[in-house]
Amino acid sequence: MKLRRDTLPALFLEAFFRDPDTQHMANTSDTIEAAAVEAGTVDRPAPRFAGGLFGAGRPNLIGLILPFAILALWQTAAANKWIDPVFLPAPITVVTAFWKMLTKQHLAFDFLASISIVGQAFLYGSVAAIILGIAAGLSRKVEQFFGPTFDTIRHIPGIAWLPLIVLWLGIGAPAKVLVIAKSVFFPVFLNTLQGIRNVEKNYIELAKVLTLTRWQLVRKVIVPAAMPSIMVSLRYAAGLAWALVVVAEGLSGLSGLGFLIFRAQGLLLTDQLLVCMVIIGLVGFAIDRSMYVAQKRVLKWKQGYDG
Amino acid sequence: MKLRRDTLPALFLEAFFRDPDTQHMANTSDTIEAAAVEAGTVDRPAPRFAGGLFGAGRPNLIGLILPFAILALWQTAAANKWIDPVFLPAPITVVTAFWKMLTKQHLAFDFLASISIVGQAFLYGSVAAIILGIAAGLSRKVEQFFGPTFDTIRHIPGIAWLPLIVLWLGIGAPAKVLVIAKSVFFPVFLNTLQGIRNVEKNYIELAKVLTLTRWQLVRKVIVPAAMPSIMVSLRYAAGLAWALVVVAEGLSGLSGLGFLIFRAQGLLLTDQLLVCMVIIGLVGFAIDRSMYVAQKRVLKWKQGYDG
Amino acid sequence: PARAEEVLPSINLQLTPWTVIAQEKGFFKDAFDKIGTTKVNLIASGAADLLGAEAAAVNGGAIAIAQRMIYPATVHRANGLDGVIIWASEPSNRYRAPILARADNDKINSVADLDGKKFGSSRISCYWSSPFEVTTKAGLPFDSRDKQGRIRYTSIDNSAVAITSVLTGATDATTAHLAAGAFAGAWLSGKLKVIGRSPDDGVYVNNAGRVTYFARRDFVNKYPQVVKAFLAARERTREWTSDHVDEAAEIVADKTRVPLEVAKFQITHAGEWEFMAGEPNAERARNAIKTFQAWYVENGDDILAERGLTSAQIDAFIDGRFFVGGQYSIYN
Amino acid sequence: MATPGHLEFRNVSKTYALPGRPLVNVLSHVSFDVEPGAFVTIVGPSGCGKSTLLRLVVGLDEDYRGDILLNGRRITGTSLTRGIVFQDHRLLPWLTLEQNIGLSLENSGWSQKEKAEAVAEHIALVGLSGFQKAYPHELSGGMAQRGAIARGLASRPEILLLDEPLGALDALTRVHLQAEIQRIWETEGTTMILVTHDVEEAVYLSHRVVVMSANPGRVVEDLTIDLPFPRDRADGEFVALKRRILAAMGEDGGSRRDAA
Amino acid sequence: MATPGHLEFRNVSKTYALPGRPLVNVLSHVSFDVEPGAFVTIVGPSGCGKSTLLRLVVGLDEDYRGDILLNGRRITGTSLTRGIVFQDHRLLPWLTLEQNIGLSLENSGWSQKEKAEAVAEHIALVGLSGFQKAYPHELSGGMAQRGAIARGLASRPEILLLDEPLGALDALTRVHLQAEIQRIWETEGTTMILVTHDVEEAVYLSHRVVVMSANPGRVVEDLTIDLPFPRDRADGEFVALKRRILAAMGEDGGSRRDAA
Ligand SMILES: Nc1ncnc2c1ncn2[C@@H]1O[C@H](COP(=O)(O)OP(=O)(O)OP(=O)(O)O)[C@@H](O)[C@H]1O
Ligand SMILES: Nc1ncnc2c1ncn2[C@@H]1O[C@H](COP(=O)(O)OP(=O)(O)OP(=O)(O)O)[C@@H](O)[C@H]1O
Ligand SMILES: [Mg+2]
Ligand SMILES: [Mg+2]
Repeated sequence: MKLRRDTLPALFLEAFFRDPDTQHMANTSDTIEAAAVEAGTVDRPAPRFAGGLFGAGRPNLIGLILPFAILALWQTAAANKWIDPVFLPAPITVVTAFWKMLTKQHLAFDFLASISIVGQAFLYGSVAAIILGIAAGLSRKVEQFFGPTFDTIRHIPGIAWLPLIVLWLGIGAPAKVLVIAKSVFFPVFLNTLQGIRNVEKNYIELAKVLTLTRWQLVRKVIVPAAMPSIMVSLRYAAGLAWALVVVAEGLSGLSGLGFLIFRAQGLLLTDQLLVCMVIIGLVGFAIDRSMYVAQKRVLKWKQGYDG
Repeated sequence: MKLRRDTLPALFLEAFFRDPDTQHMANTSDTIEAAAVEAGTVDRPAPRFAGGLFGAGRPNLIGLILPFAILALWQTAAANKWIDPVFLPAPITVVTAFWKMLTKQHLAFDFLASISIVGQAFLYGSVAAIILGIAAGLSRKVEQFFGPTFDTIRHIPGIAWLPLIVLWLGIGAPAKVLVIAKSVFFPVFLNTLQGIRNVEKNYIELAKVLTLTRWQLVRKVIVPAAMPSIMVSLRYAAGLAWALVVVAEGLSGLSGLGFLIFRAQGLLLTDQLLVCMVIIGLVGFAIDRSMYVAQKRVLKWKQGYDG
Repeated sequence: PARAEEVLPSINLQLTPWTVIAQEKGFFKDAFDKIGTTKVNLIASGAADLLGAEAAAVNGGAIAIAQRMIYPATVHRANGLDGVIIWASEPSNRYRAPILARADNDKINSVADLDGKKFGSSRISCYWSSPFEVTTKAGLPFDSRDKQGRIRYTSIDNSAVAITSVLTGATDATTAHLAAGAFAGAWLSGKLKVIGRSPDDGVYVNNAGRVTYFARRDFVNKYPQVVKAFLAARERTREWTSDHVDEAAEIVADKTRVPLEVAKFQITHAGEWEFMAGEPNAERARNAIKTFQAWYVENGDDILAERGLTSAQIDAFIDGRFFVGGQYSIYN
Repeated sequence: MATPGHLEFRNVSKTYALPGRPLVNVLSHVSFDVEPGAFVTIVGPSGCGKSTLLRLVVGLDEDYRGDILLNGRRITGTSLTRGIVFQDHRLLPWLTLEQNIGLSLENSGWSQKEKAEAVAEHIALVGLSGFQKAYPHELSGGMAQRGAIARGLASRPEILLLDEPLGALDALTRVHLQAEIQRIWETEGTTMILVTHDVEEAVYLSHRVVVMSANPGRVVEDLTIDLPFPRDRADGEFVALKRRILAAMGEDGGSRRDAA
Repeated sequence: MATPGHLEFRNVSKTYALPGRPLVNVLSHVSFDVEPGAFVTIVGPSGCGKSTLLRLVVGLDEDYRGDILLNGRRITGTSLTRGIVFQDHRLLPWLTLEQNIGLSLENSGWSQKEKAEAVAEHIALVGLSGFQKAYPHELSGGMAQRGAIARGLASRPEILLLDEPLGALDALTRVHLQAEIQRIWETEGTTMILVTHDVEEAVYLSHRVVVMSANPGRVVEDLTIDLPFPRDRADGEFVALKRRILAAMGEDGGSRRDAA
């Protein structure tokens, strides 16, 4: 959360190539490793991680098994024509399509269009959700006021709202942002609320005794304690936002990955479809890992169960 | 979780008409109220709830403000033709349409069709998610194995998978169930996993010292501790499943609320559209509150922050 | 004399207005029983149509023979779907895919009024190919992904959104098949008006606007008699329907769950396509594809330009066995 | 600095409902007074309601019968003038030791510099210098308890409630902190209410010892200790008072402290 | 019932890294032996590494230098033969007292009836009858600690580690539980390793007292107590031993216990 922007790509690389739970250690151990060798042992979360392939960390090789297995299966299926290429073109075809889309068909532009929509929607949706979630978490009154309505509305399919949304916001960017933001809102809201409900009463009592103001209570006690819960919903919601960009861009427009997906599906341009799917998947993954690393840093005090 | 089936409707009523956090007290206070009057005071979570309208509990009147306000606004907007009736028919029209659909157009049948799809999908999706979530929570290896792949796949829009799903499962019920179950899976999986990661290390150490087996660890320590987190995701996912029934039933078929919504949109039968929206919303709300009450009972040991 | 063929005991077909009539009136039974196909399942494929999923359904065998407009069918073939067209319709007409605006919008009364206005429709169907021709000929090309034209074209795939957009003013015009389930209601509500139609001598009416049925090549090769029976049943249904409109409308209303007036409209509207006559001549059908492909490529269709079919491919795509003079033709 | 107030317990009673054991009379008609600036110690067996009583004074629980009056007014809610050191340390796991102590000064109105000084001073006071940046899980049990004491002292409340603050400490550290608490009490004039299990500690530190008993939780003895400070633990009167308190707790005969 | 084993500490060292304070030598070359069936007490100032040492013995942490051998084999992992009562009570908040104690018997192999009996018996032993169905948050601090003791005793391990189990208890309860622990030690032959801050308790109960000191955590004195049981706290030799241990801890002069 407190990360400077320029550290994010680095974080991502770190996230991918290192075992998640050596992250924190890796930071401190650089400076103390030498001393530790002389002075005794250095405590590590678990000894099994000591001495990885890349020094302090170990690349997450296990995590690469499944993707490569899928890739291999895909390649084999395509090579042996288990699945008609019109539904599953070979990986190399997809790469070619990617290159062509990138160089000749403004793929980068579509990508930016989508990421701008997704980014805005995620931002608005999650900020609103966290603020309202905290408000509802702090006060039963607020929860009771919004609760039944929210719990009713969130079950109603987004698609059913489309005509009303078009009526109010037209079919431009605001409508798309709203469609996505609405979906981002609910998981974050619910997890924030529940995260707060789960803050130990003891800590709230302490805050009362120290006569913390509401705002101090939120900042110093409630948000840190609810953070694990909030972070997991943000990670999830980021994925949801991407998944919904297709619905939103299907709403209107001639650009964006969602449009490309719709078009590719309607016309059975499966290679392009797969290009879009892979891009969205990888970008989503990158976002996810960055958030994971951010979460690890924010929650470095957390003594949870490491598996 | 341990509720008998026949108590569910009762739970729902209780949930709606009582203030959530008087639930637990209400159960015990029946038996001890008399004694308490003589012997001294009885501890209640907060004195403000003492002496409600309906005896022990108080109806959640606050929660009714917003729905009624919306209803009033709707009626006014319709009466004054602020919005074209083609987009927003008056409430009474909707009620009439509801009655007609119920008596003449097999609405109950569509409802059952949808609820069967949603129920199955929710069951499969959430059971799979909880099992895999626990497995990944228990073992970093499992998490690392699935993690990157899941975190990539879940960002890819469900709609993009449709051709492949249809190819494998056709367009019948299994395809619909899969489309919904996939969406149910991820929030539950992530929350289960994170819920487990947040279990206090102290408790895990205790379990180790008592040499609990994996299964005992799961049943006695990890699941209870992660339960708040799992429950919130289940509540959320139940809503998601409803929201997706439209997508799934739009895929194919001539029955179900999803079909009705699609048809209503196409034929501009806005009154029927609203009937479906209201039904889905209310059913979703009912499910949600039942789960909430179940959660309160399961988590009666929990000393959380009550707002 | 037909070769000995494998018997197909049951067949899955799309649930459409004509198939429900054929099922209800026993036309399928009459046609299929003879060749041992005793069971016909009608499958409502809903939005799957739009999403290319019905191609997957055909490929996976969930649907044996599917209806598709000739333009997307061609692109599917170009992308490698191993199917053949076993039936194509006669040329379309000007009523099929008109340009629509809001009835009370007096600023827009003709195609010329669309200059600089917003037009929203699905990019992958007739809703694009028909107005594309009209406006291009009127000197008002659509915007495309690469360059700006004279009309702000935006793709709207969800039909409800396309209609809502026109009705609320988010867009100024759209194109739709009035007889399609998704639009009949809006049209019958009287809130829309027609401001332009495809020219009678145009590419759309004569070529690109045709309806086709396609199936997997191996399916067709294995069960040509089934295909023939299917086409025969269709022909019989068409004839019966034109003689019994009211009864047909009732069947359609009941089986496809639409209001009766909508069902009747879908049968009787001049722009309907369910009950069109077939194009008997395979060569004319092939020429239709060749002609519209050339025309669209020439006028800047980015998709066909890249993925066109060669002449030979087109020739093979239209399966002559089911047209006049063919071994399994119903026109003989 | 602090202007201490007069604290009165008037017939305070409280009941809890427990599953399978309908009602627990945790406090029954508890009445006693605490003079401004007094040092009162509460002793009594485990579970007799000592912590419950402190919770009422600090204002965390207003659901009881009877009255607790401060300067004649019933206590409502918490206040910076009433501090407490909980029986469990309750350091927030996401704050470092330093931040945890700083938290009690958030609303003190002091300048940043004053706050930082107060924090550093109290960390040193409890012997935790060098652990400023440690998180609670990196502290030992006794260290965490000392952290909690530092937090309680740092904000200089008028009334400070100490719920077994020295329980987890070794004798040396304990004696040191007893002396510090006494010094602060003398110099600042804070009213101190201490819960302890160590009767010697009670007699050594306080003006008054309130002895409670369980089932129901009630006051069974209220002793004034008139010995001058600093007290001599070997003094005859001291030992006699100790014995009397132990007797009140029902511990005479066979108790090891008695024998000492 | 239990077949006790021989426990050896060989040059055990352990270091923690702390932010802003690079390395803490928590344990430095700790070596001593514990005979089968012995009662060994560890005393030492807060933060000197006592709890850390117990964590190593129980097998929760294998990341240290040197060896801890049980019957000549290095300890790996936890085992039902080695039990511990943690310094914090660690009762699981979602289980009732009864269930919490029952948890330690899950893998005992006993019948349901035996388990139920053992649970009931140990609840009575620590004086919590009537609170079987109470959740931990409904117990007082001392009651929770007694619950933890009951859990530790119930499964009858061969080696039982007790980390300040009596810290939060009043003198009467404390004496009662000391007697119970001693009785169990005698009748079951359990090897007991007790951490306490109460030197008198150490001398009263144990065969051996190991005195530790901090910075780095190390053993500074290892005393055998040869007095016969039951011991007399007023006995001259008893008092002399107490004094010697306090001296080793650096507490002589000015200490109140010294003066007693
Ligand atoms: N997880 C940890 N990370 C870093 N340092 C730690 C950690 N756990 C303990 N320490 C440090 O180890 C030292 C010894 O702690 P330990 O808990 O063993 O002390 P102790 O002798 O039990 O003290 P007490 O009597 O106060 O309980 C302390 O200085 C503490 O700060
Ligand atoms: N939340 C609660 N619900 C029900 N009973 C409670 C609750 N809190 C405390 N009690 C009961 O109140 C009684 C007194 O508890 P309290 O914590 O005040 O004891 P204490 O005197 O501080 O004991 P200790 O010395 O062991 O800390 C106990 O019997 C306990 O079971
Ligand atoms: Mg207490
Ligand atoms: Mg310790």
